[in-house]
Amino acid sequence: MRESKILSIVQDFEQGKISRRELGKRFAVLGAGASVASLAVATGSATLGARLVAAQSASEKGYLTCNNEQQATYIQNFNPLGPAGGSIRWLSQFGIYEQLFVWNALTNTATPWLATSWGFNADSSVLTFKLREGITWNDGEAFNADDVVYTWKLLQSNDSLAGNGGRTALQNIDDIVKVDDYTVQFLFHTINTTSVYEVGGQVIVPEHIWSTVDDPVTFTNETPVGTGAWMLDRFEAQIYELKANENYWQEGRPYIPGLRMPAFPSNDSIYLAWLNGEVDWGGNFIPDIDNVYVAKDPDHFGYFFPSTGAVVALYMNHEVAPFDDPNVRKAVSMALDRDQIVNIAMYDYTHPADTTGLSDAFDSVKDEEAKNAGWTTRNVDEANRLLDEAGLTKDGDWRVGPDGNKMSYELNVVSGWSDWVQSCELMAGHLKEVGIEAVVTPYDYTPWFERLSLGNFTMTIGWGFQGPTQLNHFRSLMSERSYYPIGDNRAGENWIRSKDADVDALIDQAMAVSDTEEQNAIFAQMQKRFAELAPCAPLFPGPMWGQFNTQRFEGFPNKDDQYSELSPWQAILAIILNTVYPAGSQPDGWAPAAPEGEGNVPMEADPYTSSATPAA
Amino acid sequence: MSSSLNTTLSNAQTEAAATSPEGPKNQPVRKAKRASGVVGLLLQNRKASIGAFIVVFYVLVAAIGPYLVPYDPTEIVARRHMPPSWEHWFGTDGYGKDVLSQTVVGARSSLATGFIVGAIVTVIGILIGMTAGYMRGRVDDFLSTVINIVLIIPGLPLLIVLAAFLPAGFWSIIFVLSVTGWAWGARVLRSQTMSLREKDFVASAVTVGEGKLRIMLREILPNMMSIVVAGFFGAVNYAIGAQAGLEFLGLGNPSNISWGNNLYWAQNNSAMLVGAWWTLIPSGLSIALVAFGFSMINYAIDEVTNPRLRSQRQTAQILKGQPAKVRKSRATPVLMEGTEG
Amino acid sequence: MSYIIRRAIFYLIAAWASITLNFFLPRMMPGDPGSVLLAKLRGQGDIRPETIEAMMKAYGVSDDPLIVQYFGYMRNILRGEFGVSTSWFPAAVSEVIRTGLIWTIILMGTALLISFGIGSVLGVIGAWKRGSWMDNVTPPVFVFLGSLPYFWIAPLLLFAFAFHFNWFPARHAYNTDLSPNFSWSFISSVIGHMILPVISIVIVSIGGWLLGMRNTMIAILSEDYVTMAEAKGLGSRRVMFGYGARNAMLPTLTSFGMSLGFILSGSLFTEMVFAYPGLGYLLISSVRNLDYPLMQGLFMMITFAVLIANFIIDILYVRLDPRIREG
Amino acid sequence: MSEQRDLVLDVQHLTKHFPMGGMRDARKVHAVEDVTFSIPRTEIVTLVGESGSGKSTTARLISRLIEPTSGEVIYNGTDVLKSQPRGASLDYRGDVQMVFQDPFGSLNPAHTIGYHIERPLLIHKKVSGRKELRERVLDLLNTVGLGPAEETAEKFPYELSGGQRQRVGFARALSVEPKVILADEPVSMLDVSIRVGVLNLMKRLADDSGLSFLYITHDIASARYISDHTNVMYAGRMVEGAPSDELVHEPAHPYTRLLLSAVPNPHAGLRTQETVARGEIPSLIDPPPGCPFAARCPHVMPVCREVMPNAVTIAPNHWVRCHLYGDGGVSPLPTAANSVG
Repeated sequence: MRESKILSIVQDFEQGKISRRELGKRFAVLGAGASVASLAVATGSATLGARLVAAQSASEKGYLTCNNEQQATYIQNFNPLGPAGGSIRWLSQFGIYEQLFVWNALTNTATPWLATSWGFNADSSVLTFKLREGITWNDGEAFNADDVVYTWKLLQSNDSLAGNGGRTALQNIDDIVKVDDYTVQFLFHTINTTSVYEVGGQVIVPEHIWSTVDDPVTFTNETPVGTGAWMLDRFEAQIYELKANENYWQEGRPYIPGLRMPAFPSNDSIYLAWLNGEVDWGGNFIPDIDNVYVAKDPDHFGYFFPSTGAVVALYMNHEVAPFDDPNVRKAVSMALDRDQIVNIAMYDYTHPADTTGLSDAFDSVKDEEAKNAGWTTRNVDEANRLLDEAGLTKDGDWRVGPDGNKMSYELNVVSGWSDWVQSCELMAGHLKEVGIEAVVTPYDYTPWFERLSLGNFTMTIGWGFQGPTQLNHFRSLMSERSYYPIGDNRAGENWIRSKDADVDALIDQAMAVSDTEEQNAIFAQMQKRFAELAPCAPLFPGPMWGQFNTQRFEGFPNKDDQYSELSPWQAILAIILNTVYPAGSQPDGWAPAAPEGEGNVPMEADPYTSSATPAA
Repeated sequence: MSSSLNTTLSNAQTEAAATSPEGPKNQPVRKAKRASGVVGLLLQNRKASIGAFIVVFYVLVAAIGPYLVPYDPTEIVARRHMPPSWEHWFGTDGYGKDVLSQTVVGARSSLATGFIVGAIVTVIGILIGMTAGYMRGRVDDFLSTVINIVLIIPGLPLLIVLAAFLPAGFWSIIFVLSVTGWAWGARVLRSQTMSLREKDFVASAVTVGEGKLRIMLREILPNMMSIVVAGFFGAVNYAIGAQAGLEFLGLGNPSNISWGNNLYWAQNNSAMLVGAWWTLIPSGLSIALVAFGFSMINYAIDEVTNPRLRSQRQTAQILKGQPAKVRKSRATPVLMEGTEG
Repeated sequence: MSYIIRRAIFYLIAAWASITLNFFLPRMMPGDPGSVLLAKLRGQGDIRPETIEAMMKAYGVSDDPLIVQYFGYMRNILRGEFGVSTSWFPAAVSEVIRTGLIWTIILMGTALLISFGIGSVLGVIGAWKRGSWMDNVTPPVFVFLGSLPYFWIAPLLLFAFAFHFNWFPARHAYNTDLSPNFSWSFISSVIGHMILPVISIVIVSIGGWLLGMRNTMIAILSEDYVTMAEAKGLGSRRVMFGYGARNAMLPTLTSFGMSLGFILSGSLFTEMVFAYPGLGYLLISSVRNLDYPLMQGLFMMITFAVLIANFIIDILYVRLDPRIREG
Repeated sequence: MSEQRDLVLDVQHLTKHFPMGGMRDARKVHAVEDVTFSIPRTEIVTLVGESGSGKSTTARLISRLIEPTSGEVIYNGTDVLKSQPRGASLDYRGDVQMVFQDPFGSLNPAHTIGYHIERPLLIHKKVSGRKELRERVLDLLNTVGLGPAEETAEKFPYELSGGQRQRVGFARALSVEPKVILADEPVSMLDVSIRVGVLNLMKRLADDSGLSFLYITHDIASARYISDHTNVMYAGRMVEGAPSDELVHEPAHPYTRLLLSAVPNPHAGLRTQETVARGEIPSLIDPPPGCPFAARCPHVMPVCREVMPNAVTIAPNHWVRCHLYGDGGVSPLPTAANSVG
């Protein structure tokens, strides 16, 4: 009976017969038990009703449901520059705010976006960007060079603003100057041509809004004004929705009216949503995806996991004997059965790494000789031979290390990172076969990372370092530039304490040339050096997770149309979301979003720099 | 969850001790001759027998099972997620490891954790509870404040926060569970000690010149054995459940084979989504059964030591054995021991 | 009155102890908040020291001596300031907690009331009909249900009823297409989303209430005044509830008070499994994200809730049971 | 203090106030107030009074189970409270033994009868070697009439009757060869039929073993039967003291008369009590000035409610604390009067 009373009270309220305060009172009269009592009776139908309503309204709006953040509730924060580690709503970057160009790792190309063309001058000291004309912020203001300069100055003057990569480039940049309304120049004090990717990837915020903000670090930017295809529609703790920007500068795009981002707090909840067909696009690790997901609706459910992510590797501390010996490292690497690791821990979503330690993103530029050095293929005999040769002879089942003790080491891993833990368990088994004991030791992330930074470890599994170019890879694993002695916790990348003068010389060369061909030739040299020294034992390139559901929307990148990765957390989401269309209504002449522009071309700086005046 | 159960059991015991000081509960199990006392009653109690059967079964599994299992639980022996078959009675898990072997070997870690924590918690509880209850005054004020604070600070979040800070591992979990788990026992033992120290046998021990320590350990403690034992079982239960919970959350050492980790891996491999129920049932049910076993024993201890809770059937059984008179009443068949004379 | 004052002093000491514990715990452990943040920032790539310093400042990590930090921390707690959450930056911890608090209270409060209600009634009946078929069967059955590991049974229920049969929603506190308001469709959605989590909690927690109530009730029923009431020829319902249950409630109330406070922490697994946006989930995610300020804020919240609930129960108890006033 | 009498124990102005417990509660329970009496060697002295009159507390104060608020306990000429401020010495424990009221509570249900008697022998080093220990135990059991001793030693308290248990209490008290035994209502919880046996045991021990007894009872008839001198306590104070026979035949204090009137007298036949008690025993919490018996006294005068009467000697060794006697304030102190002649 109570629920009918509730219903009538609620109706009264809705019809304006009673005030909110009165409403509260009447509920109180019904007593705390009201909700409980009505629960049993009302719900059967009510839930179903609510669900129907939900399905209806979602389809009425025609919004695409996607998932990226694992959250139970959202905080309304659309500050795309916020500090590292903070909670910024996904799609602030790349969806609402945009970049100068979009890097597509799969095709190894930079798609012009807010900029049409860019390039270095002859001595690589000035990087010039030509901006696209006719773009407006979604509040109607025009976008121009002032916004770009303002954004960069903002980053430069606020150390705790992370931006999205731009901060790294700032280390080499002296000044950012506006040349004219659609030309911006970045003046370098340290030559590093690979910075172009960091500069091009930085999202730009509007000067006319941000110049009024007191503290850009804690600014939550609740109603974001961007140049992107999406604008805020609705924000609730459990969901937020974005609607298409009707005045978007890419005419006709996007093809879909909006996006909904329900909060999925756990893996299980997102899995169930996938299986129920509630999600259209996302990037989740789903175990055994062919059986678990695709099999439920093979016509519409699909995934695309290109192996273009950073390479996961087994790292050995070069300052702990005997791992200072490249042959020992190679032997360890050869002991590993990568096929099994990939099969068991990674569900065959990827494949064993090669001897360059680079992912598939660089397949086209890999040196044949470097990539076939052979020490990432299982070869127990050769491993044993190399270990014997290094003087690590067996005493019973186990080998004896240079210190005279049994070769037994902790194999560090982050607790809870189950694919890594599983990989480590398997590797421990493989190493046992060559007489090395690896004791899998999980640490919480912080202590694990602390150990790595300090060099306080012997063996660990870890991620690789990847960027638009191969530079990061070699810089992190082979260069004195990233080297810190054991005990210095600044070694955020070069955990293994490795350095090679040859590689450093090559890095200098690579950073000075802006021609891609030329650069790649230098990187090939480094690959050879990597194959020779085996600084680590690369295991497998990381798959870039991405699933789609074509019941409602089509046009996602997939195995047959690999126009980009499918992962939703990268800049390429700007391409994907401007490419997908409602199922069954493919636009005429449909093609992946690719705004016009010349892209990377040499740009002479001199005519501009002389007349350049620093922007405010 | 199960701690609330222990709570009520312990409450009832405290109350029983207070209301029936001369009841059979003060007769500890000491000599075979006395087996007709508490142990005898327990043996006749169906609930206790069921509980003991389950617990003993699992203890045996933990003790000798690992030598009998068909496969190495860490070894990949078949394809992943194979349903139960003749080769693999409980099927294989998400990596192709034998679930039966994992369940059997897992019993060892789970029960070991339970018993170790149970022992530590019981010892701490005895030390602190008895000291507080016997010394009274400032010592008691201080200790019982500490006990009550530990009791009132929510355990589960503390457990998780602590487990998050410490390096993952068997002993970390033991430590965390011991730190958070001792206060209940201490509280119950404190109040029990307080009531027992008022007994004349304590006073008479004082007048013949017994020392404090000896009075606590030899005069008072033996009279609280049923509470100590029940508290121990309760703590074992708590530890097994909490360890599994922490491991399930990924806060344990996932390389350690235990029921909690088996479930953690099953969950990680989306056992439910692929319909691999056989990876979930054995470990989950084992935790439930062991907990059920201990709870039933405690339930029976409670029944046996608190005469009010004895059911009619048991009373009848006792009557068959020895002459006694029963006052017929709705709720409480009170057994009056005819020993006067 | 002196009893209440003594209790109040105890709760103040307990509050102080938990604040202190909360402050020192993370600072004693291997990963103190500062280095955690550092690791987190470093993990994001090559960051210059001045950047790190600026960020540490933004996150409120301090270099002051511990004792100075400690008093600052006390001051802030008393003002209700728990700092800035590092994983929800720039949101304040109190703001984050606010998003979850109401859902946890609604969900767990309902579950507690229901399991307490059903468990107590079953306990009363069991005690009244000692040795009956029902009394022999219900305790073991519910003890068994109570033995089921919650984190195990809850996902099974979720999978069966929310996914396989599709009877209930699988996540969230209400339908995401609705906005919170006082409409029937919203309220029914909230209720609908509560059913499955509530059932899961009730199943495992009923046994404790049942046994507690049964044992107390049995003790009460042997009291002379109950026999007297029966002898007077009062109806058995009247005796059972008016004399037995009413007096048995008192000790059970204490456990109820304890549970009331534990609502906030008990929700942990429930919210994780049913993707319910409450404090329990926040706690788990703060642990996973190593968000120490949030972790500490939640821990403080939960502890204070427990202390306050118990203090209220203590006061109620004095009103209900005059004997205790003598202390 | 009279020199011609050999006093084993001399209690002077013994007072015990218990705090009320509350932290801010300054009130005190005046359990024992200004109690003075003595026990000559080999004699049995009785403290008689209703329950709550403070007589058991007095015994516990003397045995030093609790510490008095003020007063002196002079044992063999030394004030033991002063000479052993941190609790009784082992020697004192050995010399002053106690037998408790409750034969069910005073034996530890966890230990055998043998253990109960062994412990004092070992603590006080009365034996050397296992064999002698065994012999002494059996000897003592026989002494108190608990044969066959071999069997009894192996039994647990619950296997004995109340009377047997009380005999164990005596055996234990005797084991250390004490000089004084404080017998706190040793027969009140026993069946009437077996009381005489225990009383006779006491009498025999006093006569044969040169022991002195403080016999505490609410039964004035048994006091007369067993003791040489009887002191009457009411509400924490002594109100009258006299040789036992004299006290029964010529009671002076209205309260003593009240006590006697409650004793069934076969010679007097059935008669209504002439002194009817009205009112309640006064609260011991911060009692008002004046005679504590004023509220119930049939002869109450206005002065009784205002002034505490002094002890007045009305016959040799017979004194009374009542306004009906003497002229108040000039009476000799009860100590002098109380020396039994």
